[in-house]
Amino acid sequence: MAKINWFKYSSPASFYPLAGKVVPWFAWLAAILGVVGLYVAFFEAPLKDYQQGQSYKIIFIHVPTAWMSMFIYVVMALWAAAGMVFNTRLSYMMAKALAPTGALFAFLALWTGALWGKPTWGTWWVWDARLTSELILFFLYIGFIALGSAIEDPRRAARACGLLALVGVVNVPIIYFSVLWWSTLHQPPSLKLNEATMGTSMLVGILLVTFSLWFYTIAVALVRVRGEILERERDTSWVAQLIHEGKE
Amino acid sequence: MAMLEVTNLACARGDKRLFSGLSFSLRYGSLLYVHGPNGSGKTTLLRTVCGLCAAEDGDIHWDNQNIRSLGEDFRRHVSYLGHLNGLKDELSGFENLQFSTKLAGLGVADQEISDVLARLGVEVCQDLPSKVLSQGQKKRTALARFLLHKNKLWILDEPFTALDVHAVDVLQGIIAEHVETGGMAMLTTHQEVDISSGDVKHIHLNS
Amino acid sequence: MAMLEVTNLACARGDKRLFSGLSFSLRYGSLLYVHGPNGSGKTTLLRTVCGLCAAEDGDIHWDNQNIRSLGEDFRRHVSYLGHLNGLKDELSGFENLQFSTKLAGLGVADQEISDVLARLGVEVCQDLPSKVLSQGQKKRTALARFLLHKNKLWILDEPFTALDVHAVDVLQGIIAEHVETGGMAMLTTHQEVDISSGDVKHIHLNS
Amino acid sequence: MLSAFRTVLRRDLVLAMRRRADFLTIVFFFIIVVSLFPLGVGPEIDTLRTIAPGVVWVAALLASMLSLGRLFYNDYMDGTLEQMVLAPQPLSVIVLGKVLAHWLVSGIPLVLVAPILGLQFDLGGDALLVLVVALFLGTPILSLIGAIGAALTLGLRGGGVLVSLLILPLYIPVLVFGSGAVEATASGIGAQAHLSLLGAGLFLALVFAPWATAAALKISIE
Amino acid sequence: MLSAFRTVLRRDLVLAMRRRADFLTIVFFFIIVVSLFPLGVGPEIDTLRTIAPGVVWVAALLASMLSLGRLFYNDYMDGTLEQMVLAPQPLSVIVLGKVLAHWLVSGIPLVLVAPILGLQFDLGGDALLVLVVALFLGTPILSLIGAIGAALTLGLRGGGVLVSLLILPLYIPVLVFGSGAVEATASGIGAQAHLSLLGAGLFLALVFAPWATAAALKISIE
Ligand code: HEM
Ligand SMILES: Nc1ncnc2c1ncn2[C@@H]1O[C@H](COP(=O)(O)OP(=O)(O)OP(=O)(O)O)[C@@H](O)[C@H]1O
Ligand SMILES: Nc1ncnc2c1ncn2[C@@H]1O[C@H](COP(=O)(O)OP(=O)(O)OP(=O)(O)O)[C@@H](O)[C@H]1O
Ligand SMILES: [Mg+2]
Ligand SMILES: [Mg+2]
Repeated sequence: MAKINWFKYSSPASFYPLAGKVVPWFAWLAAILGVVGLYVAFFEAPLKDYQQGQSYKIIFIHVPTAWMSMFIYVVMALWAAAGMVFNTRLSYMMAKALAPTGALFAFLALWTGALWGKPTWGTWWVWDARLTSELILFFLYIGFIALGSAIEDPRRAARACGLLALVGVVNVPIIYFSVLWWSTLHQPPSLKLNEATMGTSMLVGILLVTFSLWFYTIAVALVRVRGEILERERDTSWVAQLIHEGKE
Repeated sequence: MAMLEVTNLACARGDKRLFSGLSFSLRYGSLLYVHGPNGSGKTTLLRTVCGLCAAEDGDIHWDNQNIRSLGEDFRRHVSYLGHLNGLKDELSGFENLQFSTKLAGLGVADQEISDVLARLGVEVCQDLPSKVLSQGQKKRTALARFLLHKNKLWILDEPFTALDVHAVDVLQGIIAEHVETGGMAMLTTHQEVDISSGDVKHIHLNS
Repeated sequence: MAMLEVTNLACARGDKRLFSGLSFSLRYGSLLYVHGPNGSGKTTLLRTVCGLCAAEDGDIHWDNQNIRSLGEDFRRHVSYLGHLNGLKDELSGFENLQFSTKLAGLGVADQEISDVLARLGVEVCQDLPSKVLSQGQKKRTALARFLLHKNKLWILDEPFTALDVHAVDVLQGIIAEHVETGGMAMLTTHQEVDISSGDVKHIHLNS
Repeated sequence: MLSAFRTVLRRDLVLAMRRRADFLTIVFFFIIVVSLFPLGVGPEIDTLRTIAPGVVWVAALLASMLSLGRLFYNDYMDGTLEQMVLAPQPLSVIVLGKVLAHWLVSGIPLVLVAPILGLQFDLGGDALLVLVVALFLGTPILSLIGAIGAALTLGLRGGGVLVSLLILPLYIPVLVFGSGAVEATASGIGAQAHLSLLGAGLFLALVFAPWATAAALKISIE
Repeated sequence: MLSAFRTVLRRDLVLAMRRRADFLTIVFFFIIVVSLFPLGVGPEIDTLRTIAPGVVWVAALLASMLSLGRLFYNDYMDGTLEQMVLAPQPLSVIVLGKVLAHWLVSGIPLVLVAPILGLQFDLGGDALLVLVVALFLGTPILSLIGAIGAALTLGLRGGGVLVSLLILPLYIPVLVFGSGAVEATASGIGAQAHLSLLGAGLFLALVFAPWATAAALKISIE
């Protein structure tokens, strides 16, 4: 039963309406969780961190975006692998649709981190292992997007990007550990991540925002995939019918 | 018994569907002309048959097996010449052919290569680097590969362009001989040629 | 009164002398066929006449002045099509032609470009990037330039390759018309064509 | 003449927009090369601050050289260069149009991201300002000189590497004055002299480079 | 299979000899990039000694990336790649032959000139030895990974820069361990661990890269 459904919905024609139906749900979930999460962040969490002042509230954006940026890359590679194994067009579209959001989160993590670094560390940037590997992750996303947009034929673009995502995901842990090691050999003496223990309300806030971003990602990816499906299948009968019915 | 069997083939470039529902089969000793105006998808069809392009839909079988799953065992039987000649500029025609036969795992004597080059009227490329050859001389050298590999299925995309009148005659003779001795050939051309040996078929795209 | 006057021309590629002592002249309303087997130096001759290659010896005069010293004033009158089409892959055929006419300093209306494209049967390239066109469609788009620039001297190196039968007819008509209305053309081809309007001359290289 | 210049400039900008990825990639290349250094050299901020101007400039040199290698290449391969040489317009004007278009889409973005990279290396405000001004004066020189190299190596195999061999030595004065300007500010001497020299260099390059490039193109196309 | 490997290897070596200039230029590129640094950074020998391993490695990365960008390009343009894909041999074996040939003519020379460059930066004898060993283990990894990038970007405009965007981030572990090895020796820790990691990396790359490259080539050629 489940198997039949899987293959049914992996065809663009039946995926398109399904995605259309679920997108609003994910969007609403994202919005609600986001509002609640930020409420917790700004009104429930301890008003002042004695060492850092108000600036520490950046954590509620910083940590979720950093987590999501790493998580999305893995999901992207999984979709690419599924595309290679099952040869479904939809998988490649999903991988491609996730990349811009991943890049956005990686950028936000870098940016909020830098904003936060100035008041706490007194500098925008240090060449610390975690920071550096986040930067490299951002480059990997950009590479993925650049390759996709440099290839005109959509089929070829999808497969090339899929392969790149797989190669990248093998390398991400290698990069992570190499950089970790590199930095511990030359740990900068004065600057260290401030390891303040988190209160529960903080943790709740961070988790809420993370889930909100998660649903946001799903919603946005589905919208992108829908657009892509329409563009690629615009000559097929079901799209023609869709337009005819005035649903779009 | 058909060797090459194409069923219900559909090809697209970008988002344009070029043809669909194309079926034909080729057996030993037959020749297939692919006709069609500019842009009708002849090149695309030829590349798809030899496995360089992916089809949108449909199957291509060789000896009742899918060519994708056959892989090397299919490629072993095919020679293809497209719009590019496949010659390295820095190597002489002779060296190019040496490389190509070795890569195919064939042991071909140097003398045989020289003979084929002479038959095609390009002795000149025995020493000259391919780079400085004229268009027609390059094409002839590329065609020499077909005579050396002795594969079953020849796929030729506009092989007569750039050839002078004499060379066109020679090539027609070569193709006719190949088909008569039990080979198969698929070709496109906009020029008037007539090779009528063997079992001749025609496909018209976009007609 | 000869417009283009070639005297005692000698050309070489690498260390091979292709031809020497070649003299001919072209006047208004005349057509020159350059014949010769593959590798006889036809392409080299055409490129030398339009100034892309340097001659080994001899002079090329336009209106009694050396084309080297004329420079732009000679180039203003020449259209050349070689083995390359001169189209930017990313631009549509239409945009390519717009660019090329503007660069020549001509003010050509968009409508005129569309008309010419339609006449050559490549309306399709109005929007598609040139990259995805088939060989024949690219060639046609490149030929549209000749109709838009309206230059005196047309130099065409194997313009009929890659064209389908219909397009070959159209192009023959276009060249004939150009010559009849007082233009000049120089062309090479290995295909059988017959354009017999105006004053037709032949040159045989290597014969 | 002016119209030929404008036509070429517009065409190249349109093409750049069509293949936006190309030009964004140059900027990212610049960013990545700069970021490689801390990984190779180690994270001590004092060392990094010292080498920052040199690193940024070397990266700019490499980015400019890499992207210039293909300035005429595509036009050469598809035959449009042949057509431009045959056009009834001075070739040097056409060249200038192409170089300007190239600098607008690939040089300017480098100038704009440089301050962010400088921040990562902990450069001070004054030094950052001088870095930007020096890059603004220096990158067009790189484009103009690079065009000569690109024209000379056109159609040669392995052109990419050969071009670097030809033009990197010519880039050296730009490198010396450009990074010198930043270092001079950092050590409180003032960058006036270095910047004026860069300005003079720009003027010279503007006058001679298009002409030399046009000559090189004519040779390469034969 | 072995014969296909040998045939390709021999062909590429012959081609490299015919266009010797290409490969000499890679070495010169490497030398020039390394020599630019003292010009950009200033002549203090202590700074220079600290940054030497990093600079040499970054230059090796760039040289390898530059030359790899065109590993398949010529074969693609003249149609020989098409013929290789159609050959009745596993494509990954052909790829391995090409990569090995490339490393022999462009990687080995880098390894050989590196000590001379290291001397210019006043590196000690031990450090020089480790530098050579690390380059010997590291440059083939660079070639293998770079081949994937080259195959993916084949025939794309602006490929030269795009390829760098794709593969430079993947090169980072090699850079970190490679320059780390030299620094570790310089600071007396011993380079054993770094070198073993490079060796392991080489093994991994040998197993996976040819396969990924072959897949990428098939995609690109369509
Ligand atoms: C540009 C600068 C920065 C970048 C790129 C960055 C990157 C990251 C990344 C990738 C993570 C997730 C790591 C993981 O879960 O393993 C993270 C988590 C975190 N970051 Fe940052 N960061 C930056 C600056 C800062 C600053 C300035 C602070 C505070 C002083 C900070 C505090 C934290 C905290 C508290 C976490 C959560 C730690 C945990 O979950 O274990 N970050 N950051
Ligand atoms: N991305 C795309 N979008 C739309 N159409 C495309 C795209 N790519 C290719 N095409 C079209 O596909 C066709 C390619 O056909 P192909 O090259 O197989 O033609 P052909 O029959 O070999 O023509 P010729 O005789 O001119 O060589 C052309 O009509 C081209 O315009
Ligand atoms: N470096 C060189 N050394 C020796 N011969 C050379 C060299 N460069 C070119 N040639 C020869 O010069 C001739 C080039 O001729 P060209 O390209 O003008 O021929 P063509 O008449 O246009 O031929 P085709 O009909 O095949 O297009 C060829 O015979 C080629 O072998
Ligand atoms: Mg075709
Ligand atoms: Mg010719």
